[in-house]
Amino acid sequence: MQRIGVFICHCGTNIAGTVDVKAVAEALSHEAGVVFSTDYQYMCSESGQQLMREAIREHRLTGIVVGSCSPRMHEATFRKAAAAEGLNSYMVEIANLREHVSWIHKDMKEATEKAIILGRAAIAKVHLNAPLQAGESPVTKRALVIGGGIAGIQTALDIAEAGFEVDIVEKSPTIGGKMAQLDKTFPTLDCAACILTPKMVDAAQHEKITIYAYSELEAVKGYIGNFKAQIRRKARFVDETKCTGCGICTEKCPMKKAPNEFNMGFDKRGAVYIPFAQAVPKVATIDADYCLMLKNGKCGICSKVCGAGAIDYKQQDEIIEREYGAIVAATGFNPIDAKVYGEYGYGTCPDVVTSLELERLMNAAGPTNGTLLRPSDKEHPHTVVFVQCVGSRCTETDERGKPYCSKICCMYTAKHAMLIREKYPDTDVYVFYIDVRTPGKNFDEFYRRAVEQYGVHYIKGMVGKVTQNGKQLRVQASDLLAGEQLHINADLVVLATAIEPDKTARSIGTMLTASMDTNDFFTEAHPKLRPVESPTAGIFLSGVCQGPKDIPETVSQASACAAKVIGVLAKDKLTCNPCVASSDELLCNGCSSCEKVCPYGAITYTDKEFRGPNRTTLIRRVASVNPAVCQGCGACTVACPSGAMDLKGFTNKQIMAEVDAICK
Amino acid sequence: MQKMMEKRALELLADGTVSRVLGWSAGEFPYDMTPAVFETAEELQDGFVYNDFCGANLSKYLIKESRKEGKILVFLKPCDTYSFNQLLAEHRIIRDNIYVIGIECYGKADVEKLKAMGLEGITGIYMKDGEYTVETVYGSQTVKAYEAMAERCLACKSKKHVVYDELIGEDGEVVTDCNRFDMVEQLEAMTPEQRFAFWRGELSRCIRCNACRNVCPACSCEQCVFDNPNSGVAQKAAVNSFEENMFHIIRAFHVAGRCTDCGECSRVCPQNIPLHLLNRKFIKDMNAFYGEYQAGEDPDKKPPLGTYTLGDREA
Amino acid sequence: MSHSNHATEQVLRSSGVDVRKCMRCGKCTATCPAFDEMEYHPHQFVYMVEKGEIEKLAASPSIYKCLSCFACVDRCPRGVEPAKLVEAVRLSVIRKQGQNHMSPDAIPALLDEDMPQQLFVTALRKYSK
Amino acid sequence: MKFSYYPGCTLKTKGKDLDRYGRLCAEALGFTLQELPDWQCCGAVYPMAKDEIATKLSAVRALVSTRDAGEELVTLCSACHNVIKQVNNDMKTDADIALRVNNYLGLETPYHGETNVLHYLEVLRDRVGFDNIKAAVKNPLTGRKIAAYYGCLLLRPGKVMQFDDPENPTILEDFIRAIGAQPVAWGMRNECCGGYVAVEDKTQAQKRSGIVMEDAASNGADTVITACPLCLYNLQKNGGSTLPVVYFTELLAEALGVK
Amino acid sequence: MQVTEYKPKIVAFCCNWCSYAGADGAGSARLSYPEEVKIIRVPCSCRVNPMFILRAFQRGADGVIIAGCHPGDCHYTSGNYFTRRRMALLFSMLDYLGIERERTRVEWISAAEGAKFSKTMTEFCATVAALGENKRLEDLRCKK
Repeated sequence: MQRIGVFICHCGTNIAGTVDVKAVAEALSHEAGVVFSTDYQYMCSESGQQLMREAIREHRLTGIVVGSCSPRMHEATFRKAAAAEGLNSYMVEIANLREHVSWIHKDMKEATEKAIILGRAAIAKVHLNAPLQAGESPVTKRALVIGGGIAGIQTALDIAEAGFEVDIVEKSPTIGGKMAQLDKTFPTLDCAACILTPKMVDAAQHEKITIYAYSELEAVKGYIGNFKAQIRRKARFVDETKCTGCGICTEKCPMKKAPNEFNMGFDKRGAVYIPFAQAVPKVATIDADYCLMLKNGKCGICSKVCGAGAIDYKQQDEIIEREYGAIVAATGFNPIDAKVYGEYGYGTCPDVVTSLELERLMNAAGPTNGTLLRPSDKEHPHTVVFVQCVGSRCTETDERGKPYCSKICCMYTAKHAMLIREKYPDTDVYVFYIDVRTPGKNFDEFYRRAVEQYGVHYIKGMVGKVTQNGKQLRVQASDLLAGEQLHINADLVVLATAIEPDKTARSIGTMLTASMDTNDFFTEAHPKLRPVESPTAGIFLSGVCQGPKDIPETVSQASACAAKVIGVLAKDKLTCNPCVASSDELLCNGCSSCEKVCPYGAITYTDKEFRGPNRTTLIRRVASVNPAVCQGCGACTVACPSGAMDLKGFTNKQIMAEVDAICK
Repeated sequence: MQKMMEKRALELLADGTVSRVLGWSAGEFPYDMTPAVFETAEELQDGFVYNDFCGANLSKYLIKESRKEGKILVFLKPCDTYSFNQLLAEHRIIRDNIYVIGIECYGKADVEKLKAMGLEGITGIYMKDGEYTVETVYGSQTVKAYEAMAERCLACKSKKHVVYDELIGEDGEVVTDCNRFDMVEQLEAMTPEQRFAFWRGELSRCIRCNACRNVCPACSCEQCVFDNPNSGVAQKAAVNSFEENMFHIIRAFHVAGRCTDCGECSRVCPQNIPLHLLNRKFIKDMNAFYGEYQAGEDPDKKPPLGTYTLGDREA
Repeated sequence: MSHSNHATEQVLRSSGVDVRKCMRCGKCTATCPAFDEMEYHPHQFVYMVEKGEIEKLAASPSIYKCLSCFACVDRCPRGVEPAKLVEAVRLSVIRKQGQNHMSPDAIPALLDEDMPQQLFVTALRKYSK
Repeated sequence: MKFSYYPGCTLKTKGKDLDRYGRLCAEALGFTLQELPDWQCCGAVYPMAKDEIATKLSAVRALVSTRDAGEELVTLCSACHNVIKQVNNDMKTDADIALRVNNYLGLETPYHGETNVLHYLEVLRDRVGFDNIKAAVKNPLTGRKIAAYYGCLLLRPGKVMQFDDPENPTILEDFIRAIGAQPVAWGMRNECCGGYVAVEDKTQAQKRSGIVMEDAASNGADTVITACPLCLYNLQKNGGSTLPVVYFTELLAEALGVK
Repeated sequence: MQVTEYKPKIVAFCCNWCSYAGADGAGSARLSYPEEVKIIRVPCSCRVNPMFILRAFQRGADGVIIAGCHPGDCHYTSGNYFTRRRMALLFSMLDYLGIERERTRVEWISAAEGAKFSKTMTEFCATVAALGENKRLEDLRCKK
């Protein structure tokens, strides 16, 4: 039997003005288990807390009920006071007599009655309270960043600057991501390479950062503070430690038929290659799909010309294992495949390109050395048509497109249109738009400049069909404001294709037990208040893997994400919320119902031996909850048919006791 | 059929594929077919029976049986395979220790219906071409299948085996127009007062014998919440209407999304309470609200209560 | 807006189209092969049905110009299906007595010897009841 | 291989070639087209309205009798194919339409879209296989440049027809290659020729078919092929071009040496 | 003549993060609602077990309302989505058993929606009061 103390706060007249506090304290003093009951002017004050502490000592109280303001205000205060007297914090319950009683009711009699009932409910609960201990777990002071685009680089740099070790895992041979492929960046039009490559070098040179390029995440185990990751270092067939990046092998390689993915396939590269001049790490990679030596054992030229002796045709994939305290997903995006939009002629008409392809066609380091030439005949286009929202903003059931706005297309299309008009004033540029969406600092001004200063023709309407018409493209479109159907003979059509999360995101999300939405974007712990954290503790989100973003937004989110990671790594030990779920192994069926509804992946199963009848042992699969990962929502407790799963601090019996007390 | 099954079982026992056979044997009455485990060829030859009274779903017994030493052979009708799959998805049975023979089924007979037709001294039954031949001590007699078939079989949802190692007889198809929700719809069409009266009329007969729970393949908890004194809701016998309602609502809720609609609950109810109508209500609602879902059909598909979509209907 | 509520409801019901899904991109009109012949274009059908302006649409020759080619239906990113609205408005007209757009008597004059008979069938199906 | 076959009205009269060559080639390629008994005109245009029941019945009757024969239903005329396939989809997915149609027909076993509807071209692609056709060709049409005209009805609505990528189809091009000819790349192959208004508004039909024919010609085609009697008539009559328009079955017959 | 007005007993399960805070907000803004409503704090609406609801009716409640964060705003990201499914099914089942559908309700009330909290509770009370005493799920032993 608990020895319960009841403390009714007047809150000045806030409570006492409507509730007869003395009557409440008196009524509750007769409840079973209550050994002390009193009222006081301000329980939260220093002297109020003192009163409580004395009562705990004097009456050897094992449980406390405070009738006061909302627990959201002062629960922590009273818990601390109880703890100071050696009573477990979780033996304190609050009856909310202010927000839920005195402030909303006027009739003293009724308010007093309600206050007594709420007091009884709190007493009923305290009877079933058990002391709870917040657990602690150690923290490995190292972070893993998955993805080496601008998001991953920025997050890694910020974490490293705070003094913690960071590993970047990047699946391509170089870090840099999509930004490395861009020509200029909006709204300032500075060159992407000029601002990105110094950061890539910083990352490479930082003593706290290790870059595992051409590597992929293989498996992850563990929980916040204590992750164990396996990383597959794919065979480059080039010894990274020996290669100097001189590039002689790439020049001498006789097999020059591999499509150059960095240039969106507009030109070819060798079977041994360095993606681009500023690649980090700047080492060669052999593409096993094309290398003659690897395919049929004949060639070996690169090995002969390599002065450093870095070529190693026998290299194998290597799996390394590392421990981390926090993991950052920065897996980025890709444009969707525009081939599904056959009506725009992509894939059948060579002069229909995507915006990312156009970036390469305009980039000084691209296949045309920065001169805008159309792919079909390398001629300069005189009429260029941009189509916005290709695959964005589609209805949920659309099989070809995405339901969301890709967010960056309006701005980069304005940029493209502007750059073309600036470099080639003899070009007519049309942009077909549904809406022009330019929220962002200096964004709308930028778009207006494209229209007003550069004379880009913005037309409200959509393109319906693009067909090849001799050397030109016939573009059939609507001009909704003029009520016309337009037929434009264009030389180049550029599709602003929707962006989607990288294909690897889904499997990485599964490994991390980080939840994802139906579009494969990572879900944030709270859409407003915790936007850079995954609901799974210790997993953080950086960049477009969480949702479409432009570069400035990506960089700010990357830094915010770093701050959250530093917050974890800076601690030596993590305190866990003790109000977590726990499973009674004797009752658990191991049916996995709870696991399915857990947003945190906190539940795992093990086969355990149990004593059966007649001295037999039975092996049963039972659930166990990792208290460091569980956040205490309780979804599992209802999913569990056997009642094995319960939530500490809000147990089935506690809640039913409150129900009973209220309905009495 | 019985001959083929017995022959195959003997072969599998003999070649050591399995060490035990889970099948049926005659109970107190020849029409009262009871699940039984046979460990030797002799036991099998003596006791094994299969006929159209063998309605019992054997899958639940595998929770215990598949954890024992050696492999066990089990005969599963199409509807039983759904329960089997569901138990598999819930990790309740160990697949490696089980050899499943799927057996064809065209509907089991309800002995009560036969008795009501005046048949006495029933000793056996088999179906051929849409007719049951009922053997009695007074000779055999044929009855139109649909006149004597169990209600649940008349509304059979599937003649397809969703899991098996081998088949005896033919595999069928999912029955798309089984009309199994007709009665639920009729109830839904009533006024709340009529519905309340209907269910009071039914549930007030409940004697809390727990037969429904004990036979149900989804009710396989180590300890039922209603038996657990620490659960706060333990009740051994329903003392009043509330407790009757409580037990059956919570039972239906606990099996919602897991119940394969095998109909065993109603089959075994000594008070003939149509308990399957509670489960079917949940199944029908889940289909209507969240898309078609058949428990046990595809172990990889997420159950309706284990997932959600952003656009779900409001409660 | 309210004067033709009943007509609007009938068109919405008969077409099964949710006009509120339209985001006004105009792709239907951009892709429509009958644009030049139409007074009201596919996107206007969607917008005007939403506004309840069925009478205007019903009185327009546009309802006989749709080629039922389903290009607007397939290419609409929002799944709106404007062609179904055109058909529903046309039906609302020709289902009224004496409102047939084409009668069987008129057909012989339009015939030529190569014309496949499915063409008359469709013409009668589409333009009369 | 045996299929139930729905020829449709036009294939019995003006579109005899489509049918005749289709049957000859089927025989040559080893599959049988069993004409449905007592089929009725499908109506030739799919009634889009949800409250149109009567106009869907004849398609359902054909579907039901195919189901009862335990076969798949093959069509050859694009218009019939479109109507029957779309009505079948209604019966499968629109419970209200299915209920009302079933009530009206009073079938012993209600129909819910169980029948699989195939176009002749799908049989060629998915059952016979273009590689096998290639092997069976006796007179390859080498050197011929052929424009495949899909029109609307085979492809759209793509979700229902499930015939090919509605925006970038390849089935007819693959067919052309199989018979030894060279397919022409052209943009108007899946744009409407205006066939449905050829009675009511000749000018519009002329304009649309003119655009289609001109595109085929300017891309170097020597022949246009189609699976649709409506398109064939309209392109020939109203297209204002001397370019021949023929049924794909005719070319197939030629290539197989059964013409 | 003084007529004793019938007052229903209402149990409101409120999630800690949104609706309980919304109730606090109603208090801070002095937006009154009937005192028949008694709130039980749960971490998330998904903590509410159907057993708790039946228990409340057994012990004499006339109405039970569950309030949680708006869909998409759950503190635990997905809890309220599970609540929505579970309660949609449970309420439909209660209705199927002939128990008045209006005695149970789920509402999404954010921490900022004090006014909505007060309005919802007032309405719910009125609805339940109009139904009268809960007879169909009562347990006479629990009645005084």
